This record gives sequence, structure tokens and C-alpha cells, in this order.
Amino acid sequence: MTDPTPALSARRPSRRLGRQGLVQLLLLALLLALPVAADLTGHPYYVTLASRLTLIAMAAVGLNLALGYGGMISFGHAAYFGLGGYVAGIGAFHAFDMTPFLGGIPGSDNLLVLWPIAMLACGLLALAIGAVSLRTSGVYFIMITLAFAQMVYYFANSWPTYGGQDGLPIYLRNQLPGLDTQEPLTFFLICFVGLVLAMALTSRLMGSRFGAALTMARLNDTRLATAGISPTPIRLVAFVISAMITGLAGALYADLNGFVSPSMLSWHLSGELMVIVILGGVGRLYGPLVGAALFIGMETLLGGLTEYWQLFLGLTLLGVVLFARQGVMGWLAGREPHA
Amino acid sequence: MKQIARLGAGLLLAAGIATAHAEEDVRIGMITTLSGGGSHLGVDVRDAFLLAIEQSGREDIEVLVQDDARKPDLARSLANEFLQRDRVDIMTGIIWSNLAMAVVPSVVRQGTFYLSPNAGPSDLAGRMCHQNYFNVAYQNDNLHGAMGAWMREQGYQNPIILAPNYPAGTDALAGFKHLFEGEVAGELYTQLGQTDYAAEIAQIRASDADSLFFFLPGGMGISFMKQWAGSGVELPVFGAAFSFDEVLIKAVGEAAVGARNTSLWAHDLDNATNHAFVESFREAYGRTPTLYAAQGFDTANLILAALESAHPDDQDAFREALREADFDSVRGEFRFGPNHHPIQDVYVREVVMGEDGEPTNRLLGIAVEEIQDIYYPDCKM
Amino acid sequence: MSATLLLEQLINGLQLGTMLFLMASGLTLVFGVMGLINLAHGAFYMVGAYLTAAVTAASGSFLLGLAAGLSGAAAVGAVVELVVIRRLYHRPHLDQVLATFALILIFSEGTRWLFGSSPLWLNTPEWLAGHVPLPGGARYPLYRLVIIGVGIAVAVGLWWLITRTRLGMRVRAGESDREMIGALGIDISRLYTAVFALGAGLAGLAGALVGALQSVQVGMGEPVLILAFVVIVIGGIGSIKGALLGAVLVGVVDTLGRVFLPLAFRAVLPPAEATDVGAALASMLIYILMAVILAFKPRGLFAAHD
Amino acid sequence: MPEAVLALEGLHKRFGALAATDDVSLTLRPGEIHALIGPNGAGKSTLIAQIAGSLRPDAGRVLLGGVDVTGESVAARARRGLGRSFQVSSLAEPLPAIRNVMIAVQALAGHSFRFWKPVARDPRLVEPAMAALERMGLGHRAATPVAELSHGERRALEVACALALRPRVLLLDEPMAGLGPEGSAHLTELLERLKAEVPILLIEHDMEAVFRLAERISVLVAGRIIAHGDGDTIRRDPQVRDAYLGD
Repeated sequence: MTDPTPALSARRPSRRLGRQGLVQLLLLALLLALPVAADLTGHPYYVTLASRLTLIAMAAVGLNLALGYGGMISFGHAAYFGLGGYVAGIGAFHAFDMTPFLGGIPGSDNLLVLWPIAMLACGLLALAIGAVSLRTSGVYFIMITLAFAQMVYYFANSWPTYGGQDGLPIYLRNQLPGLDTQEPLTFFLICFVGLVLAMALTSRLMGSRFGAALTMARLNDTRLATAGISPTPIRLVAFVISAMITGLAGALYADLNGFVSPSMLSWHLSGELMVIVILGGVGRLYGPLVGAALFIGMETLLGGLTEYWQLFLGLTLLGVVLFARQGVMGWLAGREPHA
Repeated sequence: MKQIARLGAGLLLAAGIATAHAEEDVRIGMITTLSGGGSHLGVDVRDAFLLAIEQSGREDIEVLVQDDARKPDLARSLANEFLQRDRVDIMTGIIWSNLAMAVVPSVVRQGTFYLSPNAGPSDLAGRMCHQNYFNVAYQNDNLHGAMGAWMREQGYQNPIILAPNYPAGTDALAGFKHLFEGEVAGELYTQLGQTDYAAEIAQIRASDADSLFFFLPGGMGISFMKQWAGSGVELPVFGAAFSFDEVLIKAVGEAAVGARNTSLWAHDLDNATNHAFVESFREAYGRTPTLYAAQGFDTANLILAALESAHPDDQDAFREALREADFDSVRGEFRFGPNHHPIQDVYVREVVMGEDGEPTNRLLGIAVEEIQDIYYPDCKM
Repeated sequence: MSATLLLEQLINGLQLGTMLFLMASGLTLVFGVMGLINLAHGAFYMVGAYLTAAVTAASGSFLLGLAAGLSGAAAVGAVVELVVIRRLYHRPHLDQVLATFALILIFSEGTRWLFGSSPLWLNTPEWLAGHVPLPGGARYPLYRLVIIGVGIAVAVGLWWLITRTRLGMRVRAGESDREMIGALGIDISRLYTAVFALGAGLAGLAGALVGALQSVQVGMGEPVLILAFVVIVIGGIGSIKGALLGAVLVGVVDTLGRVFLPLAFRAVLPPAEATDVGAALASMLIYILMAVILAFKPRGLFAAHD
Repeated sequence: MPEAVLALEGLHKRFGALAATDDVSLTLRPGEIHALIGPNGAGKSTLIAQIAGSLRPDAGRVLLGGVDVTGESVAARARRGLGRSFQVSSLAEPLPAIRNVMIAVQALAGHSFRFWKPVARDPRLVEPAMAALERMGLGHRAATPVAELSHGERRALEVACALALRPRVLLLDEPMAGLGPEGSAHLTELLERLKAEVPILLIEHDMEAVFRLAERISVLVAGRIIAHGDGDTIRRDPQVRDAYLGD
């Protein structure tokens, strides 16, 4: 995995590079090894839990591109997560019912068909939302993205064809040719590959000319405009790519759960994705993974201990924001050289 | 390396290890809503369920309880935890239809029994019914339909009806109209989670309706009733027990008095099982049970009764025993239809001011005898 | 559709608007003066309602409860400011979002721990339970008119506070130039605590007043919070005038949309579908309004500053 | 007389009752430095904003190389060859110096929607950026984050960023501000050499530098240009002495 910051930063002590690289490698290895071990020892529950963690992390990787690298604080990424989920759900619904979608399009349970559609749909939605929202900035941007997500949420809630608030079940996991997606470990590996690809894409993207422009748009958009590059198209494209990654994660998440409902579109979920990104470390490649691991870990562990677990979750989050400024990834791996 | 050690420790902690349990023991997994809005329903189901298990004196039953925080994906994950890690024999506890739809189909398909202590979405009674799924509470339409029938009998001709715009809401109004069989003065839909009903109340006032039927569960019902009382509109009010449980009407106060509601149970229902239940629940928890508690209590007793004749590992025998429903229900007669949903009497209650100055429900009589849902013909079991 | 019903619905919209204004004014002040985005503002609304319910039940006096709700929420606000919020002023918006999101969880579950899961009882007091006749024959609940009155009184009070008092001068200085109040030798941290407590108190007042009309339960602040955010964004963040206008706009549009959209669609669609489409669109209406306004005025109607 | 590379024609801008820019016309010809001076509050910043494109004039036109750019954005004007530096340095602080320059080179090298190839090892970006840095004497600081540069180095870096655009016009907003005498002298020398390549519109308080560098000087007071001419003309102008130099 290439580091998004330039090789030119020769000042960076090599020891620190080693530490960050080592921690990152270890994280990926653990994420891969634990579910495989759980599967071998007959604990499929942990495989499923790891899939859930992986997909939430992937959704947060998408958000991190907009929020961390692009400086666009989107409080509405649940819209893309949920839309991706609904694409998977609606495709499966029509494939199962043998009814056409919107009058003519046949349903499909082939993931190779559903994934591109999910990403396309999310990309288009983000294009529309981004084009309006990026006219604003600061708190206005936070709030207008929230407003758009709420619109989608209420729409899904009251649209009866696909279950409304009850949601839409996916009776059989959608299929990938040649693989048994029902098998927990197989499905986990699909998710894992998705996460790694999303992270690799982010890393590659941020090292490219586009990434350089996006970084400048975040740090100093006047400088970018003065150089002759309009910040808004750069941001908009980043916002769209970000939404597509989150949407793909949502499509997989719906398949994992066998279920999609408006709760995947709720503002709580947008908030949780933000929390995960911040918890892990904003604008850090591995931040979303660490954040998701912590969040899911706390939800699982505390939830079993006390019915007031959300109180302790809140206290923990508060502690992190007040005392661990760089996110947990910063604590583990040191300061990002040019964050 | 210090950081790596920290990380490793954290993940080890996260792993946790399932404890083994003896072969003949019975393990029940309960996923219910214990935190956030609407958690009093889950709390009552849990408390009554545990009370019944405790009263049975059986040491070989282990009940695991988890909070779903009313999130479908969390409920789904907890269900996996119960199925794959704890290997429970029976699951129960879900309050909300949308969570039930997320969890139940996959649980029963994987060969585990699920007994619903509250939610009864129509799909699970009809085309998605399953041999391992038993609903011990009601099908969602039961109480609304029963109120429709009763209001027709009472001579109301022109009710205006109101519900939130979501599947359970539209189902409720459809169920009401199905058994009311007449024309209604109007149908109003509110937003889910809406808190202010001034606009709807003004519309009701402006209509020529002779009565009001509404379905607004939980906090929505409280808000509506308070505002209704303040509005001075004088139509008689009807609803289902979901807006008039003992907890809710205490929060509404005097404003609830006079409202009539259908319920499958009443705390003053006259049978020995019920007397004992209400008394022991009050003693154990210091409050009057709601119908959710009654449903939780019945669910536990149904399981206990079935366990007398078979262990869940013997799936066919245990299923047969559940189907028999040979237990003393707090609501009197209880049996299952072909789709494993109850065929039961539905009662009418009226909210009255109790002797302690707090409103309470009083049984008026039976609204409809032996009501059955309308979805069972779709059920191919 | 009679003129009376339209008038009644307009008053309903106004009442929803004044309630939103009580929430939004604190939110917008806190943002305008301290640059803080506070997701936990709804918690003070809940605290106000719970304290009012508890004190009213214990003392039998609604006014006493109201006073407790208002002052209690302000006190809780001051404590939260001292313990948590003041560490966030110089942090990026992101940190503020995370910390105040955490506060939502803490307050919701803390309240449930203290008061239990069941909604609390709180009703309109007898002496406010009457009705006022409207032209055209309908009767309007007195209590709702009282809420409108309180909202207007608060708006006037805030206007007076900000334009005519020393505290207000400092607040305005804070809006235009945060460095300057420091230079004036004003104790900024006390000013900030005061402003935050004022905002929390107003939210508490809103919760207390509305608690008599709605369910007093955990999480009651969240739907209002989102509406209040819509209000201040429409009005222009930091502007009290904008908050007032935005609140009334949102209140009226939401109320009228809920009533008239389904009716309007009935003219062109079959009744069942009209209800579906109308209700769905009505629930999205204020967000559409907000998007349209921001598309043309990206900083709201009365932007004070960024 | 060669055609003006930059021309302002009758610019007006009002803020409420205040006329911040009042009928300003001005030209910049190839090979010259045209200085714009004026007391604080004269409306220099407002004027610069209108030239750069971050503020739209109420009336009047801005022409770059004979083309009317009045309706164009900052970025579009930059692409037409308008390079500028800022009064308060406007750089991406956490990034190494060279990254600030590279973004300008990147803009010149075509569109930025290239998602794959890493910039860090792209000689087409790195080499011109290094050249611009070295020209301003910053070659050895290429990898240093801006936050760690001295004030003088930052001012030089601003100019390097503008130069990397290979501009046709350079708009420098008080480049000497905050520099010591030595730094000023050094920068003055640099600009002297530069003007043959790029005409410069120089906004500056350092009168010594202005009189030494500028072929023509315009004096802006209260939004209006009250005097215009070469150094001697301006020094002798009674209005200027009265309004500006006198005190």
C-alpha cells in the first residue's frame, strides 16, 4: 500500500514510517486471520461479525475520502449506504418475484450486475446532492447534506412498494458466479477484498494529481484557484467517488444482513460513520478500519454487559475526542506526516 | 512495540469465548428493545418472561437477553451471535415489526424456533410464514379489525381514522376498514414519529365524523391524546391497546379517560392465571403489567408447557407441542391457527380514573370472539 | 376547505414555529458567539421537560415545574459548558460533532437511568386548559396561544438583551469579532458560559412548555433538534432574526404541507395514491425548502457570519 | 505603444453607501512594473479582489490580454495567465514547500482529473517546481513544510508559486511586507530582473522599492485614482503629497 504523502518528504524519520507501516500491516493481517481462525475452529459468528466490521469500515473509507481527505464534512453519507443497500434489495426482490423494475428492467441477483448499478446510482445521487451542497461550506454544508439524507430517509419510509419502514428482506444472498456467497467465510473474503480495494484506491487517488488538487482544496482553496484549478469540480468528483465506495459497502451490507430498511438511511447511521472516521483518525488511510473495529467492538462487548451500554459508549467517545486528538490510529501509529 | 501490544490486548478482549452448556439444558435467546425511545415495551416483555421462568422453578433453562436499541442491523447481528456462538434453541423478544422482518426469516430458516411476544407483521402470517415461527401475541391487524367490528356493532357510522404513514399504520387502517365494512369519513396519515398533531386535529374537527379511531403507538399516542384533550373536540375516541397500555395512559393522565380500546388481554380479566400473574408481577416489579408483559408471560409459559413434552432438539415433537398450546394463558382461551398465529378473543376496555387517582383500563367485554387474521390462506407451511 | 380551517392551520404553524424558535435561538446564539456546533442541544430540551414533569408531579404546581425546567436546563447547560464544551471552542467542527454526539448518548441513557424507560406524566394545568373562539366558529386551545405568547415574549426579550444591554453588546461583539471582546478586557469564558446556559435554558423552556402537549420521553429532543438545525440554516447561522423567520417559515410550511398536500394530490390522483404521495412529499417538504433556499442563498436568509 | 496585458476600464464597486472602487481605470504594459499605492483603507484590497476575480465589480470591465474576463472565476483568470501573490501569505501550511509550487505546475500541465499516476515521482511536475523554487533561492527548502519556513521564505515561496504558473501578468500584493531591509533589497533585485519576462502590477507600501522599480505609479485614495505618472511626477504631485506622502 503506497503512502498518500509524497516520497519527497525526506525529512520524515524512517523509524516512524516503520511504525505506521508495521501497525497497518498487523491490522490487515489480524482482520484476515481472526475470521479464518474462527471459521476453522467452528465459530461462524465471529466470521459474520468480522464481515459486518469490514463493511462498516469500508463505508467509512468512503466517507473518509470526502471528510478526511477532501475536508467536506458530510452528515448524510447514510443516504449512499442505504441507497446501495436498496439497489441490492430491489434487485433481489425483482429477481425473486420475477417482476420487472419500473416497467421494463428485469431484476437480478447477480452481484456483478448489482454492484455497478449500486455504485452508479449512488454516484448520480451524490452528483445531484453535491452539486447543490458544494455551493455552501462550513456548517451549512454539514446541515444541507443532512437535509438531503433526511429527504431520502423519509422517502424510503413512506414508499410502500419496497416495504416502507418495515424494510425489504433479501431471502437469498445475491450470487457471485463460481462462489457460494452463503458461506460465511467466502462472503467475508468478498468483503475483505472490497475493503482492501477501497483503501488501495483511496491511497492511489490521494497520491495522484487529483489527490494533490483535493488536498489543496481542503488546506487552502484560494491557493488552488489562484493556480488555475477550480476547487468545486475537484471536490464534487471526490464527493461522488466517496459516495460510490460507501454505496458499494451498503450493497454488501444489505446482502450480509439479508435485509435492507430505512434505518440504513437514518441520520444516526450518518453520525456513526462520522464517529468511526473521527475515532480512527481523520484523513488516515487505516483510520476507518480502526474506528469501525472499536465501535463494533464496544457495541458488542458493552451491549452484553449492561442495558445502559450507550451511556458508556458516549463516555468513551467523549474521552477520545477530548484526549486523543489524532484519533486512535494516531495513538497507535504516531502523527501522520502531513495530515 | 508498545502500541502493538496495546492493540493485541484490545482485540483479544474483543474476542470473548462462548461457554459450553450441557446437552439437555435449554438456552433461550431474547433480543428486545431495552434502550432509547419505546423501551418500556421491551422491559415489560423481558421482566414478565423472566418472572414466568423463575416461577417455573426450572434450573435447566438459561435466558440470554440482549438490547437491540431498536436498530434492525444490530438485532440481526445479535441474532447471529445467539445462533452461531451461543447456539440457542429458541429465540424471542423482538418488539417492532421492522426488526422482526429483519431477524425472523433467517432465524427460522436456520432451524431455530422463534416465538414472537409482540410484533406480528402480515408477511410472517401469510406468504412468509414458517413452521418454526409462532406468534404468541397477535397479528398486527387483529386489534384494529376487532375495533372496526365493535364500532359497527355499536352503531357508529362515520368514523375518521388516523395512523402514521408506514406499513404498520396502513395495515392498521386497512384492517380496521376490513371489519368495519362501512364508509369512513376520512383517512389521515401522519409522519412516523410526529410530535405535533394540531393540524390533524383541526382536520378532524372540520370533518363530519361521528367518532375517531386512531393507531399511534408509544410516544406518538401520548402526544396525540394530550393535544386531543386540549383541543375541545368532543368525538368519542377509539383505538388499539398499543396507545393505551398502563404505562402510556399514566403519562397521558386524565386526558385518556373515556377512550375505548381493544386488547387481547386486560389486567382485570377474570381468570385464575391472570389474577396470579398480575399479583406476582406487581409484587416483583412494583407496577401494573402492560399487555406486553402479558404477552411475554404467555410466551414463556407456552415454552415451558412445550418443554414438558419435548426438548427443542427434537424439532418435530417440540413443534407439535407448541402447536398444541396446552398452557394456561392469562388471556383465557388460546389456540393457534394453521399459520401459527393466535385465534383468540379480543376485548374492549375503557380508560377510567382509578381509585389511586391514576387512569387505568377497565374491561368492558368482548369485542370479537375468536378473531383470526386474514392472511392465513396465503400461508403454505 | 374553509377559511376558518386555513386560519386555524396558520395559527398551528405559527405555534410550531415559535416552539422551534425557542430551540433555534439558543442553537444559533451558541454558534454565532462561540462558533460551536452543538448536536446535544436537544438534550436540554429533554432535561427541561423531565424536570418540569418531575417537579410538577411532586409540587402540584405547573409554574413551579416550568421554573425548574427552565433554570434546571440552564444549570445543566452551564455545567456541560464548564466541563466539556469549553474544550471544544478551538477545535474543528468535526471534533464538536463527535463530542456533542457523545453527549446525546450520555444524556439519553443517563436520563433513562434516573427516570426509567416509561414516559412521564405532564399535562396542561387547569387554568390554561380553556379555549379561545376563532372567527368562523372554531375554538382554539388557550395553551397553544400561550406558547405563541411566550415565544413572542422571548423574541422581544432576546432583541432587547442583544441590542440594549451590556451582555448583548458583548454578544454582538462576539458575532462580529471574537478577538475584539478579548481586547475589550471582557471575561470571555464567563460570557461563553452565560450564553451557553441561556441557550440551554431556552431549549429547556421549549421542552417544558411542549412537555405538556407531548410525550415526555427519552430521545424526545432529537426530532426537534433536526428541525431546529433546518431552521437556523435557513435563517442564516448566527442570526436571531433569521432564526425567528426560519422557525415561522418551517412551522407554517410543515403544517400546511401536511394538511394540504394530500388534498392537492387528491385532485389529480386516486385517493389512496394521493394520500401516499401527498404524505410522503409532506414529510420531505421542509428539507426540500431548505435545499432550495440554500441553493440560491448558500448562507441562509440572514447570514451573520460564517 | 504595445497593447496592455492587463486593463481595468471604469471599475465601480459599492458596499452600501461606501464607494470602495470609484471609476478606476488602469493599464499594465509588457515589460513594465506598474505600482499601485495608497493609504490604508483606500480600497486596494477591493480592487485586487476584482482583478483576481474573487469579487465582481458593479460596473466596468477587466481585460486580460485584450479579453474581457469580468465574468470569469479566479481559476479561469489564472488559466489565462494571471499570477498573483497575497498580502497575507496564503499557502498550505502542513505541506512541503514544493507541493505548493507543484499545484501550479500541475494546473499548467493540463487538467487535474488524473487519478492514478503518483505526482511525487512525476518529473513533469517536480522539475519545473524545483526550477521555480531555485529561482527564488528556495531550492534547499523544497521538502520543508511551509509551517517551518521563515517569514521571508514564505514571501519568496508565494512569488515562486506565481512564477510556476508561467504567468503573462503578475499581481503582487505587498510582497515586501514584513521583510527586513536585506530581504526587501533582495526581492527588489529579483523583481527588477523579472519584469522583462512578466509585467507586474505591484501593490506596495515600501516607497523606496516602489520608486526604484516602477515605471509608472498610480495613487489610489478613497477608491479613486487621484494621480498617475512616473516616479518624479508622483513625488511632485501636490494632491498626492497632501493626501498620502505628506504625513
